[in-house]
Amino acid sequence: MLTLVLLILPLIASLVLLATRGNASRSLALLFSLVQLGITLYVWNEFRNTLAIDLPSKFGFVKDWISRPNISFNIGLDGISMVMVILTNLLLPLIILSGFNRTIERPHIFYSLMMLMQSALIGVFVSFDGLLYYIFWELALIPIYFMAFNWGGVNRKAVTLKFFIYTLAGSLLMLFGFIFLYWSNPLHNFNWNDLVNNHTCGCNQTWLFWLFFAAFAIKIPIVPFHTWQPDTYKEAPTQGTMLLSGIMLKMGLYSLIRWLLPIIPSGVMQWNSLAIALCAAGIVYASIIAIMQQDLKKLFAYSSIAHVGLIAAGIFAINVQGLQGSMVQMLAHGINVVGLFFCADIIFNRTQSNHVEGIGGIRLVAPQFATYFMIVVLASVALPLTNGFVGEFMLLYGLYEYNHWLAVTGGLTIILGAVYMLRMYQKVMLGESVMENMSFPDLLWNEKVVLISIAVLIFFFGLYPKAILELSEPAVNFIIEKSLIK
Amino acid sequence: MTENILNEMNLITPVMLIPLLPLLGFFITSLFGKQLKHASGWIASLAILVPFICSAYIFMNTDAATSFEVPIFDWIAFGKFSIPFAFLIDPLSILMLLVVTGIGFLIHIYSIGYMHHDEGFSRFFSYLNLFIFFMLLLVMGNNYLVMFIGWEGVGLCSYLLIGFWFKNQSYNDAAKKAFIMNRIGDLGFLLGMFFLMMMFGSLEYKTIFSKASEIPVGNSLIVITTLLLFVGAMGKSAQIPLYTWLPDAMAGPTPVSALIHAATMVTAGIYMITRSHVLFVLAPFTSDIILIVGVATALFASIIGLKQNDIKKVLAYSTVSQLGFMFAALGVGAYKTAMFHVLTHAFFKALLFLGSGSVIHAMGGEQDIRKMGGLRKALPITNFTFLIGTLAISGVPLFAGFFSKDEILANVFVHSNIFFAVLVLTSIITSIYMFRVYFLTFSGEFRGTEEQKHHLHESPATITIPLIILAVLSTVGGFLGLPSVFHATHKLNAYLGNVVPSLSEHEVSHNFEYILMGSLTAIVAIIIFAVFNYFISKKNMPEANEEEMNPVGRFIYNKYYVDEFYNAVFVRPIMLLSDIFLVLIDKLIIDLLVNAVAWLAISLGKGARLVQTGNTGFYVFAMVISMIVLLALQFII
Amino acid sequence: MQETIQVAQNLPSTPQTWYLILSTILFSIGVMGVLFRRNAIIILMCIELMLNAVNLLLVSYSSYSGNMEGQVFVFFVMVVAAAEVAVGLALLVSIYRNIASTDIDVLSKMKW
Amino acid sequence: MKSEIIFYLLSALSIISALVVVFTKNPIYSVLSLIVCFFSIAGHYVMLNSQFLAIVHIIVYAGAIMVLMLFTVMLLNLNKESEPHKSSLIKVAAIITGGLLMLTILASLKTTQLTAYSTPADLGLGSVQSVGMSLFTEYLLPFEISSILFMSAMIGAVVLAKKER
Repeated sequence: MLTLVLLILPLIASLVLLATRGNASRSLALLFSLVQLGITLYVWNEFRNTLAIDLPSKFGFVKDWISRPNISFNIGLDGISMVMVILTNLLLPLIILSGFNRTIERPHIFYSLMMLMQSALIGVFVSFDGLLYYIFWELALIPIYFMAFNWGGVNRKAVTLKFFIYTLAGSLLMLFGFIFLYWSNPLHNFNWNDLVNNHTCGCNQTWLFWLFFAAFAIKIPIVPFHTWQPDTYKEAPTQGTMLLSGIMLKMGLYSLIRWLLPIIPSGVMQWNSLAIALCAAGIVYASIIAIMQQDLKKLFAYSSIAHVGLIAAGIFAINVQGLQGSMVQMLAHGINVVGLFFCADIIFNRTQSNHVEGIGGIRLVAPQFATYFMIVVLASVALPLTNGFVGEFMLLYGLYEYNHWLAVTGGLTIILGAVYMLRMYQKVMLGESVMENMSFPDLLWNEKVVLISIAVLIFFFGLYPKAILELSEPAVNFIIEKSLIK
Repeated sequence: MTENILNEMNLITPVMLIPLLPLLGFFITSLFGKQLKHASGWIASLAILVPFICSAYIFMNTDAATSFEVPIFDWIAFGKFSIPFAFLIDPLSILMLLVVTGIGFLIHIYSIGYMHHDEGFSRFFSYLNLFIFFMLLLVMGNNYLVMFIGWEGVGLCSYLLIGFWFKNQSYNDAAKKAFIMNRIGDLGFLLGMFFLMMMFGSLEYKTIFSKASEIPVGNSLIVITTLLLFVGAMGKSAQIPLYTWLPDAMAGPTPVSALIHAATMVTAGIYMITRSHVLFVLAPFTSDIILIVGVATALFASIIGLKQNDIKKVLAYSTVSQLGFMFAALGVGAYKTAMFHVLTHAFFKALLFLGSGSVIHAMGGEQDIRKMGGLRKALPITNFTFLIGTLAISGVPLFAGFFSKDEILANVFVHSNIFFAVLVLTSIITSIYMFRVYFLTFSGEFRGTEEQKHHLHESPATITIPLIILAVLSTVGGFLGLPSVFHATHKLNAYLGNVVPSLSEHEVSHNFEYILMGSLTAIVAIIIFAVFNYFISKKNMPEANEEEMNPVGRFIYNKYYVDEFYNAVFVRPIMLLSDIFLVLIDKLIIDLLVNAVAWLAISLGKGARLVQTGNTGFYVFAMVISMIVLLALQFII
Repeated sequence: MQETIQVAQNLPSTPQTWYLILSTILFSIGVMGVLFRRNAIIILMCIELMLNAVNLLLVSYSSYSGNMEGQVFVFFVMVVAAAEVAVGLALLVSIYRNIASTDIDVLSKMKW
Repeated sequence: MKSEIIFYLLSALSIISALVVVFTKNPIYSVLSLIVCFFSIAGHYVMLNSQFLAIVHIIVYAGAIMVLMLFTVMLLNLNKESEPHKSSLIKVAAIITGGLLMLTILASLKTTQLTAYSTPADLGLGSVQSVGMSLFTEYLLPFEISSILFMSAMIGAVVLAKKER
């Protein structure tokens, strides 16, 4: 039932918000998201105190929905879902708060869409029925499309269309995959447990893998499926970008763990070396592009590609450290990337520019901002004691166990990451300002709250990754056990 | 036994205080820097003094056999791995604690005077405290990952402090370069840790070292592991090929150069290898590599030092060169000797840097030794202490550097004559450039502007007192490790004996020792005279600009063009690659493919559009024919 | 052709197959007319013809199976046909007013 | 036998008149022959014991629809001269297509399951009474809804045919 509450509350919020106007919308949205966060923390606590065997009865909620084809409304929580739900509900108040002190036209619709998005995202993370999951997966696309389309930048129309079609094409392949699984499953349903326990024959898994992989690879995105991303991140409104990069692309990574590894294990066994190679190449590729990027948001987009490439590679290594590392790193990356895009937004808000070469010297006038920006940058270059390090360390070790050379390739990210991040920080924040008469007021109250929260989260999860690791360990072990069965 | 345990229990509080106070100092000075103003300097110093006292207390209450762990909390646990956040206290870490907090405290005091007029006063001290915190983690950790936290953390502080004056983009470039070069080493370290985890299933020193005894000497995995760890050490301790960041790092304020880039951080690599000597002993091949790299670095860096005119640059290359000495010692298995040199080097190099800082302070920021001269009169204390430092680094008997360097030379001699010869040559070059600096700075006529001359003054007590203390230490520090020829106990070796047992340290004959000491002393004496004669009596000056140099001189002056080489081979290609990737692959190939799909859909639509003629008759025909076909289908199928 | 048994007097003894054939022929003639002619009114008439062919079939089935529903259905078809003709002719009149023609080939605006 | 002859006659009449509708060039003739066709179909209805439907058919089709058609033809002053012609190729194609359609439908109908009775059953189904009973009980709702359809068609026709503005 608790899971259902988590799923429904944002939906109610979304409807309620439609009735509000002006500043009330965002305050209400913040309130709702905080309530949701509170419930999440309560659930987290309950979850920790529940034995693994009691999880389905305590957090599961199953109801028959459609009899032919056999689709049930089957939601539940396991460790992996719990982490993703925490990520979603932790970030959303921050994302909403980051919009305070900014003018957003028609805020009631904007925030309503955001809440709808939250509901859909949680739906993706808690669904244990394949088609239900698919419905939420697609539902999540709709609000973000409208957000990008109506509140985006100059070039938004072409870019959002590209984004939409790109991701939709991927999902369609996944739908075919699900339909095939439905028929090959002797019980003829989409139930996750049944799909996990009734693998379709290896010959089919060979090509089924690619149907699912394509859908997830586009969403994550893994090079070479990534070209929608930098443009979309640049054109979407900042909060949309935060949602996209912070939470939505985690959908792809989460789905790799939930719907690819245990369901198509021999397909994964067959192709995962190729997938990892693709990810590892993508890490280096995206990092190198990021070095010369001139647009702040695009730079962060490419850095994000590199980071999630590492996460995906760690997942495909299919070992405890890789998967556990991916759990930590998904959370860490979500927090860090929201911080980065928020910093880019603060800069844009004051200078009307996101061009790396054209700013400079901000640290002179806004030392507080500079400090927080530095913390976020350090977290994203994986400095120890920040959240970025733990995940990256474990992922690289997972990758290393799979193949030493791939770990070296993936490890280049810690060098290249430092190169592009520090270059960016130096050009934007340090030195003398190149803009004339730049007025750059230091942080406003909401910005301060958001950045302090992010900094606290960065150090909390850097010092105490066990909070996440102990949540997901049993579920991860179960996935690995199922994935390695022939 | 019970007494011992009781003792350890009593020590836990000071052990906890040691890293905690600098961290607290960091928070206080960074959060309340504006309100505290100059008080933050004293608070920060206090935050180091107390840990120093704690370290001393621990030192007093333990003996050479001490080795205990202080667990703090469980940090990372996954699968069968569990990496705790815990401290290890044994003679090696106590020694490093004393060095870090002791010299750190002196440099904090010094900085109060040196940074007095800087607007970033509090910020400076907060960074310094943070640095000390990370450095303490580095030396106190009981496993490689905690060491790695400190390892990266000091790299961060180094970055922050090199780029302390962030308005100047060339300083920021230097900071960035230092961080990135360190990161290259860190990747090696990280991979080395992965090998350790795979081989031993743990990162704790205790487990690894006890299990390592089962591994045969020369095991290829151990060789790879130690090589990777050495790559990490290379980055941090500025060895060829990753040394170029250290001279550039002199962009930071001088106390930073003294603390980070001479006394503490750069010796982290030596500490790490000494700490893991159990592994390195198992990998003779790695040891040979370390020896070669160390000797080569020592020689090449000292030659560059001959031609530099920036007082801090000379000291920087001298640091690189001295680090090379230490690595040479590590390479021949003389780990304790390397630690001995770390200790004495920390004293005299910190002294030299602080002395140069005092000079720069007096000269109003001027760092070019060609524009100094005759400062002896204006800066008597600085002059005297700097002279002691110079004597110590040159290896004049009775000064600290003499004993440690002599020990290294003797150890290398046992191992290989050629490397011994090179190191002797290096040590001669060292004395040449050091006295060159000393004479050009303090002797002869003043060559600066009138304004500077008017401004010349001895530095305040906060600066001179640390200088005096360090001078004393540079003088007597060597007596900690008297060689056996003097029939005294080698106190340091005895102290470290339990952590780093003597493995391959062969004793050289006493006769050889006498010859070595005697001849080196004689050579140094000759050099002092020759350099004095050349620069002061004959008033020869270093060339004013590059054009006047001969080709060899120019080659050396430009540091063998290594920076340019790296730029051409690594930096530019990556930038080019970045553009190629973006423009060619991302925009052209991938987007072309994506657009090709879109184009296909559009052209299909264009084709299908032709069917839509608008002619009703045609539509009806189409409809009827389709009906016929549908009806006919049942006969076909 | 087999002689059928008469159930009641004065009732047609024609086999139902004939009605099938007849209505098919009528329907096809209607279709042919739609294809053949360009005058919209004639086409409308041909459509009526097709509807009647279907009606005939329905009535025949209704009669031969003794089921009421076919006839009711025919009744509703007539309703629809009447409405269709009324609206269709009104459309034609207004089109004629605009282009002075009822030629459907002239009305080819609905295309790309 | 008598009924067979009547069937043949009526069928011939309806087919011929239908063909005239299609092939005559004068729209007036088309209309008139369609009326003839409808009358013959009404005859078929009588043959099938559906007297009520036959009457309604005549009233609706011959009485209302065809008069409407005739009015329109006359109103628009359509005659043989103004009649548009298709090219002969299309005419041939139309005839062939129509023939093909007939063939395929007939072929499909060959497999149809015929009804239980081999002759039309006279159960009084076609009487006014039984149709009325059926319409006003079982099919009351559709019947009433059809009146709404009529009304909307009427309004639509008036709106469309009205002069603009």
